[in-house]
Amino acid sequence: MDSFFNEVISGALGRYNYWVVIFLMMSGFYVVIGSTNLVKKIVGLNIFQTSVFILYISIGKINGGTAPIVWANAERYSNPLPHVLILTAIVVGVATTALGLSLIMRIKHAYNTVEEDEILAISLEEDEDE
Amino acid sequence: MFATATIALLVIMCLALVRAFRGPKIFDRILAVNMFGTKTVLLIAVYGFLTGRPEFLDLGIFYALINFVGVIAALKFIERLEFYDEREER
Amino acid sequence: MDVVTDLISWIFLGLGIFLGLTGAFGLLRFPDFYTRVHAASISDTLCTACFIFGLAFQSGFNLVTAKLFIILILLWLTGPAASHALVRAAHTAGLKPITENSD
Amino acid sequence: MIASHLPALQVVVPLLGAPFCFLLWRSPRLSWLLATLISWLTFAISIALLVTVNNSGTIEYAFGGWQAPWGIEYVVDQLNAFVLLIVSGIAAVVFPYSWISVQQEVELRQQSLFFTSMVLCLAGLLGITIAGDAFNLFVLLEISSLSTYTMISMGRDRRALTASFQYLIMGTIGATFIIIGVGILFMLTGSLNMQDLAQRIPELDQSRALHVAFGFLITGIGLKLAMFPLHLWLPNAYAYAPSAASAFIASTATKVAVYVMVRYLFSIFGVNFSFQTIHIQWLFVPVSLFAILFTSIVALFQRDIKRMLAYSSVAQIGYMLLGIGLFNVTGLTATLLHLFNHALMKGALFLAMGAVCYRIGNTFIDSMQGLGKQMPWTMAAFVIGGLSIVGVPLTTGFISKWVLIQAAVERGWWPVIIVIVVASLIAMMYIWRVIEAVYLQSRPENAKNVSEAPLSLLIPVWILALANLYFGANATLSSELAGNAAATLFSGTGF
Amino acid sequence: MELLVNISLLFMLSLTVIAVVRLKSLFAIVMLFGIYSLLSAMIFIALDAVDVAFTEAAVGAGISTVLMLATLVTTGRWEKKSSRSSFLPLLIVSITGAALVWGTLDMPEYGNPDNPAHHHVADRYIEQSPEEIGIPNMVTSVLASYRGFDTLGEVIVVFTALIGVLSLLQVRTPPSVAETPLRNENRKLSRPYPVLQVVALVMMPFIILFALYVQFHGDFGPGGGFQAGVIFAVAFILYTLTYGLDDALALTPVSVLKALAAGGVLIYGGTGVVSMLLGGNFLDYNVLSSNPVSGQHIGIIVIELGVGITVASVLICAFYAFMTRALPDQGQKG
Repeated sequence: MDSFFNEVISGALGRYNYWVVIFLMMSGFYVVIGSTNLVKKIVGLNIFQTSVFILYISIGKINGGTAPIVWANAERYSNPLPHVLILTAIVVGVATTALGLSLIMRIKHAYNTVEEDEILAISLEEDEDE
Repeated sequence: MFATATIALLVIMCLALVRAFRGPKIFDRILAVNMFGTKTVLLIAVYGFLTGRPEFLDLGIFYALINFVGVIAALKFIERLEFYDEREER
Repeated sequence: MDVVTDLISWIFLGLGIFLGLTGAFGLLRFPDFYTRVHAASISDTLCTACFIFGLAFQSGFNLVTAKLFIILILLWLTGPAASHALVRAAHTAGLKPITENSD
Repeated sequence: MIASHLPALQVVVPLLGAPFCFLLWRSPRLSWLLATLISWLTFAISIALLVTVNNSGTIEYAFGGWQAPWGIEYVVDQLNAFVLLIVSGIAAVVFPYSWISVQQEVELRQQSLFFTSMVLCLAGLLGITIAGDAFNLFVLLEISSLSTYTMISMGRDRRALTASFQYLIMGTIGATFIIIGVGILFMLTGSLNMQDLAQRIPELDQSRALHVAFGFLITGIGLKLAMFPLHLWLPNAYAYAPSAASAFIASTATKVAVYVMVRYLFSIFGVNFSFQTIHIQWLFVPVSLFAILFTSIVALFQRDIKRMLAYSSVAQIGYMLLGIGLFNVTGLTATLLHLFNHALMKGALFLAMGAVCYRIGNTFIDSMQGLGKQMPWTMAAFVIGGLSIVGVPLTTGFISKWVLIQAAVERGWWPVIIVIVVASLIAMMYIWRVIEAVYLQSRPENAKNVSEAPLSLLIPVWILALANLYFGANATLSSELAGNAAATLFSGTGF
Repeated sequence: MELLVNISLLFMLSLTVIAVVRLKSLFAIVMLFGIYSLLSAMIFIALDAVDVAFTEAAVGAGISTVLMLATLVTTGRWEKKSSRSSFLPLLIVSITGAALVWGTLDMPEYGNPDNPAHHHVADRYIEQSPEEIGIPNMVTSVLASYRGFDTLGEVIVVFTALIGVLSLLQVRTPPSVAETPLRNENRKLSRPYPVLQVVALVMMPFIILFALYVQFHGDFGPGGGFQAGVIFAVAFILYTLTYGLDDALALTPVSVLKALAAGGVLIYGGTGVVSMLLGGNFLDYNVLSSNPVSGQHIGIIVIELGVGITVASVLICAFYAFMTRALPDQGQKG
């Protein structure tokens, strides 16, 4: 019984980071699909992606490691590969954000609203008018 | 020594975070964000000493810069918002 | 020698922690925006200085110290400027401070 | 010397051509000329690649000279050489077409930006197809996606903006799911190279984390390829985008996504894992059968023909997934054949609609009444494409449906065959609606009289229409390519 | 201690995200997103990813937040209450989250040095890159050389975003000299912040100096082309915010920025083409010089320069486009 609990505790300690990150990811995902305001959706998308980045960097962390820049006192370095991938992914993320936000500005200009419900209603009317 | 400073900074950040959540006015939030930013800069500095690799202070410089620009941008754009709106922010 | 610098560092960091916490509590507890700015920005400036000095005594004279002082100058330059702009913007926006008569 | 660099050039030429297109922003005509030149060049390169692969087997190209798992690698085998050919071939037809169409449908200010986006999109799609590295695939996917959002948003209708936004949100969710999946794979294996992953995954097939990674990748790719319940972004995106963009995207983007799906299922996760551990066929078969029927019926009720074609695309994607789900070599051959054939027919149909839009300004079925007499050539091409969608013999659509039915017979799944036949009847109905309006009704009195579309629109339309007929009558080339690729994938020696 | 920092940062992140879900004030949400981004950057530092922290702060707390704020000016800052039920999204999210948590049970333990992720490809990067590439920052080595093509793709993505932003939003053409009287008229109406203007002016040269330092120091410490480009852009953003768009446009005309954006991509791609012509593979820097290591050095410096140029000009240009939309009447100082 004792060993079982020990296992649970060590398992949890080895994974708490992932669990919190999953919570963050899913909250961001919820904001994307659950909210109707377009700006909030974009914020949610950013939170979602940023949390995925934390997941990647957690994968790359090594206990007792240090930043992967040569250092005389280093015992071991953390894995640099996830860092590189995430650098790229961050840039991709900001590109998407910029495009999404400029679309929102145009949508506001065209529909005079940025609420998905209202836009949907207007579009439906338009579909019927045609 | 550095550990104590780190913990204190984390506490201060938490308090600023609470203010940022509670508002009630936009300006309160910006103020809280500003304070949060400066404390993050200090945290980076202290954390560098804590782990024995303080050479990453470039990051601190950069955070201070970004924080300032963020606050200025917020203020600049607020001027344009319809914010004589007396509604309390939720 | 080490003991002396450690002690000085301790004093500075301790003072910094105290000021930081004061500012944070002020930010949290004070009744309206203007008083909060007061609490936060004034203590912030000195708090930053204390932290940086405390750390600088630990690092000795090298590139790290130089960077620390760059951070200090930057925060001293931007912090008050930001607070000033913030208060000004709030004032122009018509945010009224709490006075004795209000409420 | 150039020959050894072909895999890199395939992507690098459009990738570096795009900035030049952009630099010519003062003269849209020059950027269009450059774009066309690039598309022809990439087509030539992809033919050369296909020939090389058929003669001397898989080609590998290491970027930066770093060997495979450490550096990024491009791998060309029979499967993706075939897909490269489809993508660049369609581009080589659509790019010349785009000039006149874009003149009318896109603001002058945006025209050179449009051509730049098209080149970027082409580069991204080719890159996705050729990439041998899971993360590089994501980067190129984003290049193609971002440029697609841009192209869609240039449509004249304001609904183009919302369509583009919706696609942006769903596409980014899909891409994020893909990086979550790739991240877990990396966590389990320490590698990003596809061949390397393929070697390391079989050891892990009981790991729950691997199952989760599989789920995320399939969902993410499913979002990109408009797999049935995730297809909501597609109809609006295709309907409101400028015609040239609809034609290009409709006949290439989802095909590339299907290719990525096949690559992941067969080459990376492997046949054993995907079909015998996870049993993905039990997801694909019911979903695709439902999708085929449901979206075909929805297509029946569309007034806008571009929208109708978009729904029909979702149904056609259903056929492709069905072929995968049938889980035999013939089924996979049908999928790959349909990849090729559907690109030809949707290309022809969307291009014909672009020509109609050029003359009458929209593609509503009631404004197209009696158009058969006034635009005989355009409408004839449309009919050929339509018959191909239905699957009439002597068109390409027949070939892929025939192989698909064969595959179902091999499995003995008779209900599948019934669904295919019923869906073909429904397709006949929605195509017939158009034919009836165009040929059997007369032009309304108040409608303005139009003439045949200009030759520079007509020639590309007819190239694709004739290709439909040619590959319908003589399918040896395409079925050989598809069959070889399918057999290699099934033998487990993919790559 | 590291554990404590990590846990408290994760805790603050969770709080922030909960607040974002619940708040209706978009302005507050965007400010909180800035905090979220700073916090995650802090976590990246705690997890040894200094380069990533640099970029995340630059992008999340810097560029994204500023762009979001600019968007809010046009869209208004309240989210309307939606009548839509939140059941379905909640269901989807719960299923996805549950699947992920289930998957973590078989994941290798966090931080364990024996994890497979650290022992296949990464070993070579850590052990051999200082000799093979000759620069101490392994992240830069991998980014610019081993996976250089990814980075080219990244630059192209940024460039693609510029195409999109420019096609959607137009940058205003600055008023000509003839319109100057009107401009002076406007100037009276604005509310200038003289203090900020002075501070910004004092800071500008130092920010640009810092950008150059980050650009060329990226081989040795955190930083590199992308980060430097963002810092450069931040300098101009600060200038635009304090002095107005017209002055900024006079300083950096849009046509120049566009040309630079394309030019940066071409510098990067050109390096690849040159290495091809010299007999190597695309982006093989070894052939750029007689000595492979110095060839790598030259290659990395040149491509980082390309990255920096493109990123800086794209971000500045995109910001101008956003400003044109957000503050259409505000060309004047202030």
